Amino acid sequence: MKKISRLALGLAGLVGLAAITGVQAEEAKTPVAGGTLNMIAQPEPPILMVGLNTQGPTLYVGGQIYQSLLTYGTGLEVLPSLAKAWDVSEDGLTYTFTLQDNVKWHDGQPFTAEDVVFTADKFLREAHPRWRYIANTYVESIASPAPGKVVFQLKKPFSAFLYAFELSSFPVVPKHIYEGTDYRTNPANQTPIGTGPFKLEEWKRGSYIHLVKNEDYWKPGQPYLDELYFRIIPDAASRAVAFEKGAVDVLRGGDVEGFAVRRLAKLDGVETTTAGWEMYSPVVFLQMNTRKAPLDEKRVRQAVMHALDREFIVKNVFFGLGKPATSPVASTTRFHSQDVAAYPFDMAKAKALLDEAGVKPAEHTVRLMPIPYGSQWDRLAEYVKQQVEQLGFKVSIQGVDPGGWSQALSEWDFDMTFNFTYQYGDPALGVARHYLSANIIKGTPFGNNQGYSNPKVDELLLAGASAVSAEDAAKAYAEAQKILTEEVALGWLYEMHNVTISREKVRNLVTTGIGLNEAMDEVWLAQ
Amino acid sequence: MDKETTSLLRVESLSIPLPAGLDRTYAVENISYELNAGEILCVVGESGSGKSMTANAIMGLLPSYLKPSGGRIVFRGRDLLAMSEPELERERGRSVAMIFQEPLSALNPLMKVGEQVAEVMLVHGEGDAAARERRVLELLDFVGLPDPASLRHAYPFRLSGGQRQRVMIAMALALEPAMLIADEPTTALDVTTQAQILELIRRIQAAKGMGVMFITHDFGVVADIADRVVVMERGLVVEQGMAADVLNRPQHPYTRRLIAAVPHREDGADRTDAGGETLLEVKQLSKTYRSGGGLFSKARVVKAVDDVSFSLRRGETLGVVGESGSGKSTLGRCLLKLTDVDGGEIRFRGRDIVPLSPGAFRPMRRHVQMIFQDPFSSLNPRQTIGRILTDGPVANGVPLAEAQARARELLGLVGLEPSAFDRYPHEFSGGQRQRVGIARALALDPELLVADESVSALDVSVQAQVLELLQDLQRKLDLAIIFITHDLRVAAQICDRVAVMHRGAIVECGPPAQIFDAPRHAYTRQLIAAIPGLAWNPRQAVV
Amino acid sequence: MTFFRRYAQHYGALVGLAILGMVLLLALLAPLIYPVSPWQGVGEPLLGPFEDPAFPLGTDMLGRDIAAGLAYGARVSLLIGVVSTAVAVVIGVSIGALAGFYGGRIDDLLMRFTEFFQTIPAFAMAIVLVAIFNPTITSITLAIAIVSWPPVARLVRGEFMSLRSREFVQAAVVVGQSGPRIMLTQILPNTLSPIIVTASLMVATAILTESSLSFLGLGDRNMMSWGFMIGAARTMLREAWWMSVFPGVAILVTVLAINLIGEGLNDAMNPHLRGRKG
Amino acid sequence: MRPPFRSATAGNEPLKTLDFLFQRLIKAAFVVLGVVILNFLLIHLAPGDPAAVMAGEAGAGDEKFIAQLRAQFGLDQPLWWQLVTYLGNVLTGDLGFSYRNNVPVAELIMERLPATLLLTASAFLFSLLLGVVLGVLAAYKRGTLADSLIMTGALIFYATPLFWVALMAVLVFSIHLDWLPPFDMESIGADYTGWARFADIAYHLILPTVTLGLFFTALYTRLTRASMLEVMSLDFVKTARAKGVPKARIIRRHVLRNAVLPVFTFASIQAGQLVGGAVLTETVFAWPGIGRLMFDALLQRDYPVLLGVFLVTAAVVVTVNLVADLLYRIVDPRIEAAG
Repeated sequence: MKKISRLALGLAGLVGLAAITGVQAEEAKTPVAGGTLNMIAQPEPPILMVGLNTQGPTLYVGGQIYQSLLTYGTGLEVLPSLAKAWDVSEDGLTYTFTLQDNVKWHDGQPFTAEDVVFTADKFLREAHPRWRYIANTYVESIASPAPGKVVFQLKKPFSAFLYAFELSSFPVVPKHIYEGTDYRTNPANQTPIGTGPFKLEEWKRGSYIHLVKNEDYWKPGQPYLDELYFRIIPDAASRAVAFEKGAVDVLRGGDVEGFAVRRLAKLDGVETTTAGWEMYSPVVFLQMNTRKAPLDEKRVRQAVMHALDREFIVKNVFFGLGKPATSPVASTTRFHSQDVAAYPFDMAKAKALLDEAGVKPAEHTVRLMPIPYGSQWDRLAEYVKQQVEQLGFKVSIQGVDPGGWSQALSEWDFDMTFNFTYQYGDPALGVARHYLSANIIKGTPFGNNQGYSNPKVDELLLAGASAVSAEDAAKAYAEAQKILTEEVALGWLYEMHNVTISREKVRNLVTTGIGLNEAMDEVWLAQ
Repeated sequence: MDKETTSLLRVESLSIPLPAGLDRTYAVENISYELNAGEILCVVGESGSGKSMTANAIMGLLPSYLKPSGGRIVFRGRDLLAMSEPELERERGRSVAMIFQEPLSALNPLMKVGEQVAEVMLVHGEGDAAARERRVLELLDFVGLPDPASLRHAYPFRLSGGQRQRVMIAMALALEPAMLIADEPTTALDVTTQAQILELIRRIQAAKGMGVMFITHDFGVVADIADRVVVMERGLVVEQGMAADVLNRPQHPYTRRLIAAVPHREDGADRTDAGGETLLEVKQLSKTYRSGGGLFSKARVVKAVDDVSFSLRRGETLGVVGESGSGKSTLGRCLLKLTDVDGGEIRFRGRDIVPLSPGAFRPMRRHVQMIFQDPFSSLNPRQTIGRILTDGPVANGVPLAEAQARARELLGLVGLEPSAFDRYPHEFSGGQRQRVGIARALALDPELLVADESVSALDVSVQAQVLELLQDLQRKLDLAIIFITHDLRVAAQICDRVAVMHRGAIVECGPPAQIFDAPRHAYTRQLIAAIPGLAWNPRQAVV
Repeated sequence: MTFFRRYAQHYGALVGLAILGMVLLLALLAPLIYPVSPWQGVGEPLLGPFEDPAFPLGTDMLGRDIAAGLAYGARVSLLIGVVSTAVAVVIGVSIGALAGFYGGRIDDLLMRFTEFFQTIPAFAMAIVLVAIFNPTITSITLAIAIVSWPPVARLVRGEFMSLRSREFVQAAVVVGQSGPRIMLTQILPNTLSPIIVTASLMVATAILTESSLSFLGLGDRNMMSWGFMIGAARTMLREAWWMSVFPGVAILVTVLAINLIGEGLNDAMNPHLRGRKG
Repeated sequence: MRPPFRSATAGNEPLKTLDFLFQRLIKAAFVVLGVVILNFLLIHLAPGDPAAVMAGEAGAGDEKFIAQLRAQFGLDQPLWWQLVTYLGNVLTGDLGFSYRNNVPVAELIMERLPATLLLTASAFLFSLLLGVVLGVLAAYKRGTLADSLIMTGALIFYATPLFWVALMAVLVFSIHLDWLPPFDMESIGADYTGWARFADIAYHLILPTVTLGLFFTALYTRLTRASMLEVMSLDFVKTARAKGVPKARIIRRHVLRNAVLPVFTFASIQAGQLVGGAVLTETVFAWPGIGRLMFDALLQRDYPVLLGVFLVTAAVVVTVNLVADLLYRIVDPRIEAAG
């Protein structure tokens, strides 16, 4: 196996976090087997079957049980997982994967190419919305011409296709368990069977999820750890205490609130890193419903952008854990462009834009629906309300719970709300979905819910996705970014920096661009 | 005569001040009397006379806000007021015992009666457990309780009022105290039970030679048991002396007034020709109460009114007499349709009102009115007297101004000042309130009045005035009155006819002379025999 | 002795009245003392108490004045407390009065209905109502009212049952007054004292409930309330204690004051208890 | 003839108890049914479509997917039919399937119920015992410094928000003093058994119990004191004094039982309210109980779980009240005869 060197992102410097860099290279000599790693699953996942649920905690825990064909480095380089090698034809239409040998499912059955074909052609096509879109749009056929080989034949080139085999997009599921069953109600969902380094031992709901070492794991001598505990601690302050008291060894980004991160990072024997989120690179945005007056007016949206001090947001609302976003494509991923419309904090300009548009803000009451993911998001809403009210609008915050938020957004019943998007390594996978007019559909909170529609943008995004060469893709995406920012399709606020906090004794914790979702087969505990 | 040897208890110039802000400064003021061994001393007075206060002072049971300011209470040569609490505790129960008015609330509801009796001995370190148990059986038997062996394991709520009072007496007797204080011990009891308890007290007093201080408001009771009498009025002792003297030759005007007011059958006062046409006819009326019961156990069925028939003419007064639980009040409620009726007819002016719906009966209500028992709860404390008197007429369609004018008129009729119109009930005394209650009933110009124990809660002097008022009004207004009472003496004094009720049925009905002089039913005889002070005729006292 | 003199004898009740008076004054004068919205950041974020004399109680993470928050929060807490109690009292009195006055089947029916509400833990029910109907000041007030009325209904029912058999009520029946009229003019005025005492304690409970809801994130996001301030500050409890301590103390003191007033009212309205207190 | 007195054995009291039990069971079942129907209607009439929420959580979903979810959970049926089906299932012990967790609701609840029962029961006992002891002490020492201190403390805790106490308790006892664990029900991964496990759980139980119980302790202290003072003013206490019974014995033998009974009754009625408080306590202390389960289910619009929790809570509350009533009949002899 090729060792992956950590990529330290200088972003951490913004908050004075000590990113762990090459320091470990000298210490990380010989891994020691044994030990228990304590983590937190927050919120408690509803299910561990990654194919049916792709929420953060499901991936975090399920990533130790299920694996995908490929994984990605912190620089988004494509790396092997269940596929040890891959080959792309010149025309970009045929993708051939060679699978690892001697892989077994947790129930002892051998892992074969048939499992992959079943996963791609049947299971995920039915159960996984993002894969369904890719499969139905681009894939002609999926087949296994020989044992250990899987071939995807595409209808047309898709530049992002190699990025579609990450854990959350393409977890491989066992055919012998799911074929011919109702996937959602299959009892095996409660006793997940994967190929990963750890197996589910016990799930005490409301309390903890206990995983134990998979003795038959396909990487010889691995994993090093004996047991993993994912604790359920519903209160953020309690989670911070849990880490301090040594009850847990690892905090994932979002486990504790920004303010606590600062404090915990300063403790002795604690390491922090912002690495391990490159694949996702979440970007937070203000979603303004372009169907509703006055937000249907481009200049109003521009005015709002000028009224928001994004430096202030990063510094005071999120305690420095991020950096202002300037474009729909995160600066950490491919095809990010700097040549975009910029919106510096400028109240005078904002008011001027309103005057220019002839909008009388006092006549409008704007509903602002905060995303119910914790107190920092509430603060964000309060800040935005405060700023937008200074423009003269009346802003009313609608408190909602996750169910209510998800529904209101899915039904387009909102004026303004917040959301964030995962990039999934390529704009075609994580970014384009928010802007394509074809994606103006009800029923999901992660589509083009604001109703933004521009044929030119549609064209550019599709061109980028189908480009065979990276240069062509970059060009199309750069132009799309320019238009999107100028029209304020979404109000990009900032790029989230998720900080992983861990004890020093935990080695090799973050090794890839999917961070803690990566199978922890290389993690070991120093004595 | 050497007082120190014969007197058991001497109260000397005792004064107990009341907290500031009340209508008088002393609960009792400078009172003196004594109790000799082996006699029954009755302390008699109306409510608020301070008669119970001295008893509590003797026992050291005054509430914390009342402290004697002067005087002594000398018991067997020692001043009780000067004793410390532990010293008093040793005396209480051992040498002085006390029984109270309400036998139910005076017993601990969660402790078996035997245990409560034994406790007296226990806390005074008397005997061992077995000896105490024997003594309890003995005592329960002595006070005339049935089946002591199982009764001592019963809780107080299972006992009747009389039985509870017997338990209290047994408790008081446990250590054979030299003195027994009985604070209105029979007031809450029925007349027949009262007679038994009085008999018991007399018997034990004689047997044990105790000094008994008996507090009562009833001169009939005094006549029955007292050796000597102390009369109290508003915290002062106004007269004391031998029972025969005080009863028959009262000296103080207050005592005279009280004795004059004691109800008694006026000889030869029966009005046989009373009334005219028949106003009310009740036929085979019955009312049954059911309680409890279910799938597994039988319901308790009580026939409160059982096949009752009678009739009443205009201008006539019918007395309904009975003990508690006899159904006399239920009968009254039935007549006013305050409760459902199970069977029979109530013909008012020839029309049966039983089948009428509440709505259909409401217009007729004005013809049948009621005077209630408790002058304190029968007037809405949040309404002025004027409002109370006009509510009825207004509800019956009389214009407000007219109703108000009539109300002022009525106030004069019942002997109240016109200024009462704008005042609230709490500003009036019990007797005055009862007058308001009468005025309220009259405001609707009724033809029939039902008076349910309407004078029972009043002090005897007030009682006499109200009875006089009622009789006076009846004559003026040609009213028919149904007078419900437990007190045969009152019924005898004012009724044209008396019906005796027992367990829901009228066992006997007739003019007072017949009922008193030739009772036919055994129960009637029992009832008459139990009248306190039967042998004493207050009308013959030198008043 | 008059009601007021009896009340004034209760030392704690006077203190309670004084405190509540101050809180009320603060609530009323909030817009005068702090003309800027309490949501507006006005200073450096996270100033400690007395770090800047302009913000004696410090500022929060967005630079909002804690003192201004307290003043405006008093309005919300008192408003929700009083209005929800008023609604609960109206519901409770109606149901309790009907059940207690008419008895029988109506009583059975209404009391079973009341039991449905009493069996579900009040706070759990409030959470569900607020969450399902989205947290706004109206839904919070109504939710608190809906979970608070059953004790009132039971109290009023008991009072009505006992008063119904009182002679002055019988007298009203006898003189021909109609049922509803008797309930309104004869019985209800006589149940007011226990209702007022209960209501005063319910205001206190309602304030606590509102703060607990806010703590769980179920407060009205447009209303600055004490519970909201604690909820927002609690994750920073250890870093910025003043953000949660001051609103916490505000709740404690206000609820305490109202409880004291309730006790004083109880003693003053039930004169038979007189002499018990030292 | 009337029996000399109403003897305990002569009447049909045992049958009365049976009747009582029977009537109370029917009533209890009726109340639980009512609670279920009430909540069912409330939840289903409220805005918020569980299918849309589920679809949203699944990451995406088109109309077809939502329709499929609706059909799968029977949400496409008319409301009354859903109610009838639900009630029918409940009667057979089937509480439905969690929308979100894909497990039977009964399983989910049974897994979490013991923790809540443990927490609420210990908080109940703690608050009742301490409250009664303090209340009795305050009444006994009325007017002294001890009385003032106890009652001031009670007044303060009666006015302090529960969550606030919880936060402060963690801050002081777990973080600064490091005496008690701030969360969890037991040491996870320690695999204690027998007494060691019992001790471990008890150790973890202390903070949540005290926090949850403090408000109720304050309440019961106040109630007990008031009740004691009231009973002390009753006639039979005067009788006891007239018998020469010393004060301490009067309190112990006469006042205590009479005074504490109503407090116990009130407490048993209030027992259900502890579950409401448990939502807060379980949140702060990461206690794996149904309070938290309810809150999570609510936020995720997982209606079968929400309904199930209410059903179970109502059943538990009703059972507690029933048991309390039965005990009361044993402790207070008057009740039995009153029927």
